[in-house]
Amino acid sequence: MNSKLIVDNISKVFPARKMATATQALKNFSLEVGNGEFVCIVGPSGCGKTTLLKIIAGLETASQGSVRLNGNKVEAPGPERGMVFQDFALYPWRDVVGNVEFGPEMRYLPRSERSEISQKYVSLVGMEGNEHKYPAQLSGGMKQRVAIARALANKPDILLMDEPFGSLDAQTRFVMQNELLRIWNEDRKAVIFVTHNVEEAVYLAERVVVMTAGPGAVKGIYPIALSYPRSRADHGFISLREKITDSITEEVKLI
Amino acid sequence: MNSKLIVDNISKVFPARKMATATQALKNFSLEVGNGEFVCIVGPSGCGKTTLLKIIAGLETASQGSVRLNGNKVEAPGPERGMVFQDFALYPWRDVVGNVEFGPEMRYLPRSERSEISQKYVSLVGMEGNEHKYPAQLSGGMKQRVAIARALANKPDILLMDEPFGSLDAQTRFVMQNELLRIWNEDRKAVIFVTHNVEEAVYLAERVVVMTAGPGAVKGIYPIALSYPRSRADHGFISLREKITDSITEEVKLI
Amino acid sequence: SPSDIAKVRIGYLLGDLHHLPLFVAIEKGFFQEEGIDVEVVGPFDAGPAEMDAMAAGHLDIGYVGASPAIMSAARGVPLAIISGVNQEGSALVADKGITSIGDLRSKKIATPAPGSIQHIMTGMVLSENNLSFKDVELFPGTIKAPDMPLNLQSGRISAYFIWEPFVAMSVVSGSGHVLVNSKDIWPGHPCCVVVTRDEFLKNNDREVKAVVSAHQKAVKFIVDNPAESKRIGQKYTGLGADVIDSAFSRVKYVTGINNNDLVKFVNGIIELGENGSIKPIITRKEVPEADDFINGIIDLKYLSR
Amino acid sequence: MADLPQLFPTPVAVVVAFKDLLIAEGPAGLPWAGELIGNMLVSLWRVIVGFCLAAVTGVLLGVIAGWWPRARDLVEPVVEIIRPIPPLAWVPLAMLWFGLGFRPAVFLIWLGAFFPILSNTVLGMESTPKNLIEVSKTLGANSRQILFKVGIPSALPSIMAGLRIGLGIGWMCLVAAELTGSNTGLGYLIMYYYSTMEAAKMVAGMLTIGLVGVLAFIGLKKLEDRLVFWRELE
Amino acid sequence: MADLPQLFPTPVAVVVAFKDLLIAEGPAGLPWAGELIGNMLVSLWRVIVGFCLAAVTGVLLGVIAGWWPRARDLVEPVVEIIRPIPPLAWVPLAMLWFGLGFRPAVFLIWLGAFFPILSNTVLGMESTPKNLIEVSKTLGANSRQILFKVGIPSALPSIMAGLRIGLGIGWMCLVAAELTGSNTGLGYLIMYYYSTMEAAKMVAGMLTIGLVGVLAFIGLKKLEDRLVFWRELE
Ligand SMILES: Nc1ncnc2c1ncn2[C@@H]1O[C@H](COP(=O)(O)OP(=O)(O)OP(=O)(O)O)[C@@H](O)[C@H]1O
Ligand SMILES: Nc1ncnc2c1ncn2[C@@H]1O[C@H](COP(=O)(O)OP(=O)(O)OP(=O)(O)O)[C@@H](O)[C@H]1O
Ligand SMILES: [Mg+2]
Ligand SMILES: [Mg+2]
Repeated sequence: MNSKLIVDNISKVFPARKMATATQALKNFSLEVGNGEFVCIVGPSGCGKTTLLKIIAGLETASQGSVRLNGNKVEAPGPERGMVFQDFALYPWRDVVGNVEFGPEMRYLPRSERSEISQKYVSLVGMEGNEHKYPAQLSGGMKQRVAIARALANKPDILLMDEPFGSLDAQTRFVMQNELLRIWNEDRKAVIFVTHNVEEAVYLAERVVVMTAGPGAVKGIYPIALSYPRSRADHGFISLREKITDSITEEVKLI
Repeated sequence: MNSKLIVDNISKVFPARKMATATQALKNFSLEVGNGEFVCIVGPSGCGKTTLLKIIAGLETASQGSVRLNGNKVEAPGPERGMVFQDFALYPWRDVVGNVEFGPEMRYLPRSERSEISQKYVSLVGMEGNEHKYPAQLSGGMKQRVAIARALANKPDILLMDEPFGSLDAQTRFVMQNELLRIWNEDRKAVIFVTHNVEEAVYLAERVVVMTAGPGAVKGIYPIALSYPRSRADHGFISLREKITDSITEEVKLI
Repeated sequence: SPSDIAKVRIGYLLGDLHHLPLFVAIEKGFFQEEGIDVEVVGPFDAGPAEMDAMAAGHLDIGYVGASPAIMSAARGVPLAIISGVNQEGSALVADKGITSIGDLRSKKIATPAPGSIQHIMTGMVLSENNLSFKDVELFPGTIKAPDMPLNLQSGRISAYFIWEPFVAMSVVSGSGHVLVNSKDIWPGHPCCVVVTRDEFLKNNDREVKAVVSAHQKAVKFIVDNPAESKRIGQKYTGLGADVIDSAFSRVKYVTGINNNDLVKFVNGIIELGENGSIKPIITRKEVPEADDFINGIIDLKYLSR
Repeated sequence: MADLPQLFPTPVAVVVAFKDLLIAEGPAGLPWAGELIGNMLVSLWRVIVGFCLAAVTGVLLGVIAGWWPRARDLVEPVVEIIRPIPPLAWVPLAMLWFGLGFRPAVFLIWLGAFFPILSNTVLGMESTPKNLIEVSKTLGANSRQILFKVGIPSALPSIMAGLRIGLGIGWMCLVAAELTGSNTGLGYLIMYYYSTMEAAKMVAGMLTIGLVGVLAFIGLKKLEDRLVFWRELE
Repeated sequence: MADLPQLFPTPVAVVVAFKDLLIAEGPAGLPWAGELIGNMLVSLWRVIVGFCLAAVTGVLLGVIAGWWPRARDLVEPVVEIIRPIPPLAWVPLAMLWFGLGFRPAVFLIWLGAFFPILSNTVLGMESTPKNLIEVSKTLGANSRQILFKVGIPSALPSIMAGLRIGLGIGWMCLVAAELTGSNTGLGYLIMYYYSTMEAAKMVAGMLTIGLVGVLAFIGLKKLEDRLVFWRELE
């Protein structure tokens, strides 16, 4: 496999603080992601998914092990690894357009080009008419969509998405899933996508990684050998969904 | 019907600010919730669900119309209406136990009683072992579970829950759903539960309210005449789920 | 018996060598000899602050310039001047390049507060030489005394009119010279005085009498024992022997007060205001008749001849 | 207190003093304005210059020290030693360095305004939400951009509060500032009438400082409301 | 002494001055401590009392004004008028109200420290996240509880920064504070050696103010780190 990203045997321990004991978030986690591959990660709440994405993004350092991108050790964040944060992290002093344009602005794109980009992604996430609202004026799902638009507008090589559709209603979620697949299909950028929705994982990913509870490690990797566009009613689809669900259920039961 | 809560024809307009135009979040929304009834509300992102819950909680005032609880006009928040917020709203300076004990502390319960309560609800949401972590040390799903435990620990008459299981993995979500039903069954408190997951709505609710997009109004109300515990594979279950999903799909398509 | 004698609260001005009699009286135990218990409630950084403290009743006896005492009285504060402290003892100090009053035209001159004796004498010496306040750039009160020698040395001002020891400081260091001594402008001009509140005077006859006697002893001691007095001055002001030596030659410690000099002083202030040389400080409305006013506040009956 | 005229003037006396000071001829060089107005303008100009210098230097150093912990560890001890030294104690040094009149006055006002602006800027910069910094890194912002596009906007409410405090302290230093060989200004006016024991005029001068201070404060507050409008949406 | 005493003494001279002041007899009534130590202790006590009063009153009023907009609208104009009035201009009034020595000194230190503490407390209270207030209401907290259990904890970082600024300004007011008929204290010591033009001793006094100030600052900072530990988890 032509590996874009190699996560090599990483562990992460958050040290004890005050009365809280130390927490091992990840333990010997390894994963290779191919060029333009779409990988979904599922696992119980608190198993280390966000920590993993942050380490790949270069925002946290692993206590052990390393992350390699195109053969180079990842040591700092960079725009080639775009991230959609679980808590959105919108700039409260920028309106919707201002948030979406943040990345292009950092690259000093001219104003006209920037507004072209932001217009495109604002409408892609269905936020037309809300261009000039500030984060405090948005609903939960709207914030999430702005965060997605912001990450996409920056055209990263690898997209790290942390439950990006978690606050969306089912219909909007479907629309967004298809938009994401369309974009991925066009640009063939690698995507690492954390979700709690196994159906979503099976619908989107080429491979689904199931993580263990407690210190997160790879419990199993499920290649999804279904052609796009997929049908959720397909027999193969359903059986994969069940298998993966069972695998997670085991983990949650262990807790 | 023995109405506990009457939401009578409320509208809500957020005034224009800076470059953002005024937004009508709710338009002539009416709903009656019976004593001990479990109502789920579904609707497209940004349709006014959070706004509705906040008005019922007494945290926002309707531009028009009124909310009555046990016949009295709701004008301020109170502990008889507990709310789980979409953004968790944990106290960053209190650890898990401190957050969960907040309500009992406000009622000046003795320390021993408080810690009994918090122990109970912390383990109910599967957070044992994390009692002394601070919000900044928790994963997204953990924060959400603390927020749920905090609301439950206060034993409100009406529970207003804003996508309370949105950040949980499917398995934990199932566990929490059943726990919620158990608690509801025991205490028969009214629950108004906002969710994007139609299956969840049909699994939990006695009635599912579908809201229109744009200014939120009642599009349709679906009584779920299935006995508890329900089976998701049940034919009636699936057909209701499909019907409601179609109803929302229509709304999202309208946007 | 001494036990029913009240504690007397005395104030003076920080760094003012003119108040040497107070230091001598303390050092030599003259107050105890007179059977009173003295509490020095502190030096003040300026006369007005000391007069404020007295007006507010926090101070019984003050060593202070005649000018703030008179102004305070003119503003209606009931007080009495019960003794003199010194006469003369100020000088106009200039940098080496200034050799005559005429050279001061358009130059920067610092003086103490407006209405101070040094301020008034600056006006006098200027007009004797056909100059006026308008012909120089005056800094009345906004350069504090200790800053004057330094500003002269660094050339920021060309002259200043001040009391001791700040004359001696420039003289001793050689950075300035005495252009004119105050005694040559106004021989025997009034300077510092001892004041008390009317109320204290009325109710504490014995204490006032004791303070004045101790003060008088101290002045006599200074006149009789200049060498030891200088040492006491050194101890209480922290100044060097050379500075004190130089300063001593210009200060005249006396207890007497010449009413006419104070009348002349008050009239001087009033007239400067009336003829527009300075902003009016004391007006005819406050002091219709300087004679009556001065005679009304001077009470030297405790001084023994 | 009628018998303490030199200390505590009656309101009527203060009003009369106001009137007198408005009519009286202004300081030399400003023949077109009354004494109160003229001196007020002189002081205003000094405070504006001193405050602006303090705003620039305080925010600048505050941004640096609040952003890079190592810079803070360098700056903090020095600042904390100098900060408590009284403005009056600086007077001689101010004159030594800057001469008489305008420049040492500006220096002392700067000195007073600088530290609160610095402290609050550091507070604001240190409070930049971590998740905003993180997301900016993943969006390709370089450190300079994160500083200017994230750190500073998010510190703005705190910086503005610092500016308001600093402006107040700047005015507060006016008397000390105008003891450095100035013969104009409100601080000078106050000290002048203090030394001539004209309490009513002195109080009129104090109140003028207060009034101008409050106007300046309102101006800053207006600016603040514009700059950090997004806070009240929350 | 052929030359005027140096305004800017050499470091050696300052060290010698330090030594001299440490050995020299202390102020009357404090026979057990050297002049520097004795006066420092006197000033320290004044600053502590003045600062504590300012902390209590500033935080109290700040909490009130930062929490209830109507209270703020009442307090703000008064405060903003009084705030810029120079401490030196307060000296006569301080004397009138509080006499001489300890009490007016404490008043002036209070006056200096009060305003920054107030401002930062208001800033902190106004910044309490709305969602935390909302959730507390639904959990049955009454207004008092919301104030104490939500508003104040969330304002703590800002309050602590205000206390640090206030402490600095309190020290800054020491000279003005000790001009009111005080014959002890570091401010007095500075003015004393100022009047005798002993620059080295004056600078030694200034540095002592700075050093004690920095120690007090460190103490406050330690306290702050304990109180707002949760911020650095973020
Ligand atoms: N900054 C931190 N300090 C201490 N512990 C932390 C910190 N961040 C995360 N943890 C701990 O690490 C573990 C993994 O957290 P993480 O956020 O990666 O989980 P997750 O898989 O993203 O969960 P979720 O699905 O709920 O978001 C948790 O036990 C959490 O408490
Ligand atoms: N404080 C506010 N100021 C202005 N507009 C607001 C405010 N809060 C909400 N809105 C607007 O009101 C509408 C409804 O918002 P609300 O949060 O109720 O939606 P929601 O149904 O909860 O959506 P979601 O499922 O995405 O959370 C949206 O258009 C939003 O932009
Ligand atoms: Mg997570
Ligand atoms: Mg919502």
